[in-house]
Amino acid sequence: MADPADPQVLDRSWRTWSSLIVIAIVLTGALLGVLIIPAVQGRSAGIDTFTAICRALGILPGSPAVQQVVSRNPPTPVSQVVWTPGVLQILAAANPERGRAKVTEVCFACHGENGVSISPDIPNLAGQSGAAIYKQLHDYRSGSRTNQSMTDIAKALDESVIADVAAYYAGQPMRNPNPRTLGASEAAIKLVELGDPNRNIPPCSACHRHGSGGPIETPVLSEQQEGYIMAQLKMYASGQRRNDVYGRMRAIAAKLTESEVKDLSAYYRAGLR
Amino acid sequence: MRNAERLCLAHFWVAFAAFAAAAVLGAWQMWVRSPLGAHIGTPDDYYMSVTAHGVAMAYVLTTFFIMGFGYFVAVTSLDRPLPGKAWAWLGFVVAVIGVVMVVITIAAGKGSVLFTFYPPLTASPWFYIGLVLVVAASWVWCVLMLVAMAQWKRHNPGQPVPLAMFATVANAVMWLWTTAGVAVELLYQVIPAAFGLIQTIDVGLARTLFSWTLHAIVYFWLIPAYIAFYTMVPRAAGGRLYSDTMGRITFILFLIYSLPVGMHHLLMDPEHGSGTKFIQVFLTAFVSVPTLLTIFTITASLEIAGRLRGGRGLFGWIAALPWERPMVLATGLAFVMLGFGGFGGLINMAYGMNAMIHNTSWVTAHFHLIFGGSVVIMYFAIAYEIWPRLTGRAYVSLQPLRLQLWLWFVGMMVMTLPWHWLGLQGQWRRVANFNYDNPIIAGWGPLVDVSLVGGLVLLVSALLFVRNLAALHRGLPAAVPRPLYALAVHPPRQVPAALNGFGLWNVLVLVLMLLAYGFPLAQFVITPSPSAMVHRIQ
Amino acid sequence: MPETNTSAADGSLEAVDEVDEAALAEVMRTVPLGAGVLAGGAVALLVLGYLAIYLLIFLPRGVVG
Amino acid sequence: MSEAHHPAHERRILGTELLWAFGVGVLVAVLLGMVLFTALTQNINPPSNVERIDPKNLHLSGEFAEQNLGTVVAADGSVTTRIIATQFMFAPHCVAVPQGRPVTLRLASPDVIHGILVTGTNVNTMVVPGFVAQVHAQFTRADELLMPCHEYCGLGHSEMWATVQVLDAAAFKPDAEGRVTCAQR
Repeated sequence: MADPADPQVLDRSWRTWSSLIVIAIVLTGALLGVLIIPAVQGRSAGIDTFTAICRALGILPGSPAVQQVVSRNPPTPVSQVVWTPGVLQILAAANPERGRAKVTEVCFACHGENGVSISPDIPNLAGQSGAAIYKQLHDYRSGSRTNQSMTDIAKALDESVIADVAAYYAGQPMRNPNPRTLGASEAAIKLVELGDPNRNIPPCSACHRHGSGGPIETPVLSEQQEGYIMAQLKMYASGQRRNDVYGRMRAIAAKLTESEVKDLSAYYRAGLR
Repeated sequence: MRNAERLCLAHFWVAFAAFAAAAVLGAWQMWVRSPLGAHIGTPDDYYMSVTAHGVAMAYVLTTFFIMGFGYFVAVTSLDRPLPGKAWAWLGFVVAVIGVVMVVITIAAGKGSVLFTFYPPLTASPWFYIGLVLVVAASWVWCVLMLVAMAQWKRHNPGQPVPLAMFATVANAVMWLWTTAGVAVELLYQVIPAAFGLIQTIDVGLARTLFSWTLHAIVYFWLIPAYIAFYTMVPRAAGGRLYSDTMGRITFILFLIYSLPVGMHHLLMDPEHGSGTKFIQVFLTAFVSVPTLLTIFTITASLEIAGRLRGGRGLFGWIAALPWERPMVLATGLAFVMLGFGGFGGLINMAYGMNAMIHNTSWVTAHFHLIFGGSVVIMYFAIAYEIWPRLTGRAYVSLQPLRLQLWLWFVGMMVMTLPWHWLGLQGQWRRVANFNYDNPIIAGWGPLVDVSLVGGLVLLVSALLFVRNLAALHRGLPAAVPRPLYALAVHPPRQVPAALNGFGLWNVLVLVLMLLAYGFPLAQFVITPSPSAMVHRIQ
Repeated sequence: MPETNTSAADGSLEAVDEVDEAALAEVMRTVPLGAGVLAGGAVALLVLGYLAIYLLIFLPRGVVG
Repeated sequence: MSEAHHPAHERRILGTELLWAFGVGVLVAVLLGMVLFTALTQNINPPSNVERIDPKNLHLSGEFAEQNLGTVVAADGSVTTRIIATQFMFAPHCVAVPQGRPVTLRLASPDVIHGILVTGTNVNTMVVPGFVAQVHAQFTRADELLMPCHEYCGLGHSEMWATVQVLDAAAFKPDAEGRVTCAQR
C-alpha cells in the first residue's frame, strides 16, 4: 500500500477531487440555467420547453418567460441613405477629377468652383465631409429633401457622379477662420461646447466638428453661410425639412430660441472649431 | 536585493506618478459634476479626463505596480537573482513607450473612448497600440515570473514554492489567460477599424471578448493585496499565518474562478441568452469563496498576533494589535472597505437584481471601494513596507504614513457611501454634467456635494502618499531591515504537486472557459451578428 | 541575510518577530474563536444586507425580465 | 516538537478551515437560492432578447422606422413601446406607459452602444447595435420619470435622456390607431 504522505499519492486525490468539484459546479449551473429555469418559466408563460430552452441559450429571440411581441407594418422612411461599407467604398473610390467636370458644368454657378458659395443663403461646400454631401444629394434625388433647384439637379445625377462631386468638394481647402467674425456670443459658445442639459440639447460640437465620432452623415460646421444655417434650423424646427434620420435635428432645432438660432448662425459663419 | 532595487523603483515610480495625476483628474471630475462646479469645462475636456483617469488608474498604476512588486517578490522570496533582468528592463522601456503614446493621444483629444473602449466608437489607433505595448510588456513580466519559479524549483526539488512567489506566479498565469480576450478584440476588431482597414464592427462579439478580460483583470489588480495579507501582514502584526495551505488554495481559486465569470458584466446585454448568463452568475458566486476564505484566515492570523501581544477575551486581541504599523492599519481599513464593496458586489452579481443598479453610481461606488479602497490601500502599505528595503533608508516618523492611510479610508467612505444611495435612485454613469434644474436630479445635489468632499480628501491623501515616499529617498541611511515574509503556524514541508504548480489548474481553466464562453463566443462565429458602422473620435 | 534588531522606535517598521513557541502553543488553544465570531458576524451582516435589499427594494420595484 | 507543531494540530487547523469553508458554501447556496427562487417563481431574468437586427437600415422600414416609434396598444390589449437610442437622443423623447399593466419596451440603436435605465424602477438594459433590446416591465406608480442613456456613446452622451410618463388608466388613452403619446404638461 502506498504511503498516504507520499506527494504523488496526495497529488492524485487532489487532482481527482478538485476536477470533480469544479466540473460538478459548472454543470449544476448549466443544468439550472439552461434547462430547469427556462422549462419552469416557459411552462408558466405557455411557451413549450424546447422554445424556452432555445431562448435561454440565445438561439431563438425572446425571453423564456414571456410571449414574444409581433412587429408592425413598414412605413415610409425619411431618408433612403443607408451607411454601409459599400457606400463608404463608393465614396473612397470616387474620382475628384470627374467631380470637377460636373462641378464646372453645373454646381459652380451657386456653390463656386472651389466650394465657396455666391450667396449667404447657399451653403459653402469647401472641405465639407464627403459623406454629408453624398447624403444630401441622395436625399434630393429620392425626394427625402426638396429644394426648387437642387431637386431637379440631383435627379439628373447618378450614384457615382454624386460620389465624385462629394469627393471633389471634400478635397477643397476649407477657408481659414475669418478674424472679423470671431466675436461670437457667449450663448452660442455655450451651446456649441456645452449644449444645454436642461433642454436635452447636446453640444453642437459633439457631432458637427471633424472627428467627433457622431453620426456619419453630419456635416462639419465651420465657415458656413449664415443665412443658410438660419434657414435650415427654421425649416427643421417647423418640420418643413425632415430628412434627418430619427428627427435628431428637428428635435434640437425646435428647442432653440430665435436669438439662439441667430447666434449659432453667426458663430458658424466664423467656425471657431 | 541583488541589485533589482532600481528595476523595482523604476516601475513603482511610474505607477505612482500616474496615480497622482489620475487622482487630480478624479477630483476635478467630481467637482464639475457636482452642483458646485456645474458648467465648468466642456464635455470634451471631461471625457478626455475620464479616459486619462481610467487608463492611469486601471492600466498604468496597476500594471507597473504589479510588475515591480513581482520582481521584488521573485528576488526576495526566492533569494536568487532575477533571471533575464535585461528582458525586464526591455519590458519596462516598451511599457513606458506605450504609456507615452497613450498620454499623447489622450491629450490631443484623440483618445476619448474611456478605458473600456465602447466600439464601434474608435479612437486614434495609437491610443490602442500604446495600450497593447503595455500589455505586451506585462507578458514579458509573466514569462520572467514563470522562469524564476521554474529555476527555483530545479534548484530546490520537492520543496514548496514560497507562498508569495506561488501567488505571484498564479497572478502571472491568470494574466496570460485574462489578456487573451482584450488582445483579440483590439488586434482583430478595434485597431483595424481605427486604421480604417475595416468599416464595421460586430459589437456583440467585441463586448463578449472584452468581458472575457473585464472581470479577471480586477483580480490581477487585487492579488498583490492578497499577497500582502497572507505573506506580510501576519509578521507585521507580530504573529504567524494561520494556514499556508489555505493561502495556496485561495490563489488557485482566484486563478480558476475569476476567468469564466466575465459575462456578469453583460447581464443587461441583449446579445446573450439568459441561460448562458446564469451559468456565469452561478460561477460568479464561487469567486466570492477565496475572498471569504481569506477574511477568515487573515483574521485568525491577526488573532494569533493579538493574543501573543497579550490580548484576552473574545475580542481583546483586536485592541492589542500594533495598529501603529502601517501594514496592520491598512489591513484593518482594507477589510472594512472590502466588506462594503463586497456587499455591493453581491448585489451586482444577483442576476435579475443587477437591473436595479446596472450602470449607476452604485457600480462606480463598488469598484472604487474594492479597487481604489481595499486594493490600493494595500498598494500603499506594500510600498511603505518595502521602500526602506529598496532605498536603504528609514522613516523619521510613521505619523504621516498613518495619517495618509486614514485620509484614504475616510475619503473613500465619504465618497462612495453617497454613491450607493444615488445609484439606487438611478443616478447614471459617465456623464460630464447633471441638469440640477430637473426636480429628480436636484434632490441628488446635496449627496453629490458630500461625495465631492470625499474626493478632495482622497486627493490630499494621494499627494501625501507621494510625498511620504519621496521624502524617504532623502531619509537617513539605515541598517538592512529584517525579513519581511511571515511564517505559517505550520510552515509547509512538502505540499502536493497540485498546490506547488499550475498544470492541473490550467487544464481546469480551459475546461471552464470552454463551458462558460464556448457557446457565447461561437454564436458570433456561426452567424456573425449584423455589424455596426465604425464611429471615429479622432 | 543578516538580521539586525532595530529598536521599537516609531521610525522602525519592523515587527517583533521572534514568536515564542510555548506562547504560540498557548494562544493556539483559543485561536480562531475570536476570528470566527468576528468574521462570521461580518459575513452574516453581509447576507442580511443582501436579503434586505432584495426583499425591501428590488422586489417592490416590480418584476422585470 | 512543540504542541503547536504536531501534525494533529496542523490537521485541526485544516479542519477548522474546512468548517469555515462549509459556512461559505452555505452562504453561496443562500445567495444563489434567492436568485433561483425568484427566477422560478416570479420569472425574473436579466433582459436577454438575442434578437438580431441590422443597425444600418433600421430607419428604412420595419418596426423601428420613425413613424412606428412610441407606445402602441395592440388589439389584444398588450402594450408595446418602441424606442430608438441614437447619438445623442431618444426617439421619441417622451415615452408614455400605463400604470400597473405589463409593458414590453423594445429598443434598438442605429449607431453605437447605448443603454437605458428608468429612475426608481428596475427597468434597465443595454442597447447594442445589431440587437433588439427588450424589457418586460410593470410601472407601479403614476409619475414622471427620467430615462437617461447610461452608457458612454460619444461626446454628447450627457445630454441624452428622455422622459417616461407613467399614466394612470384615466390618462392612458390610445387613439384610433392604438397609439399613446405623452400628455402635454
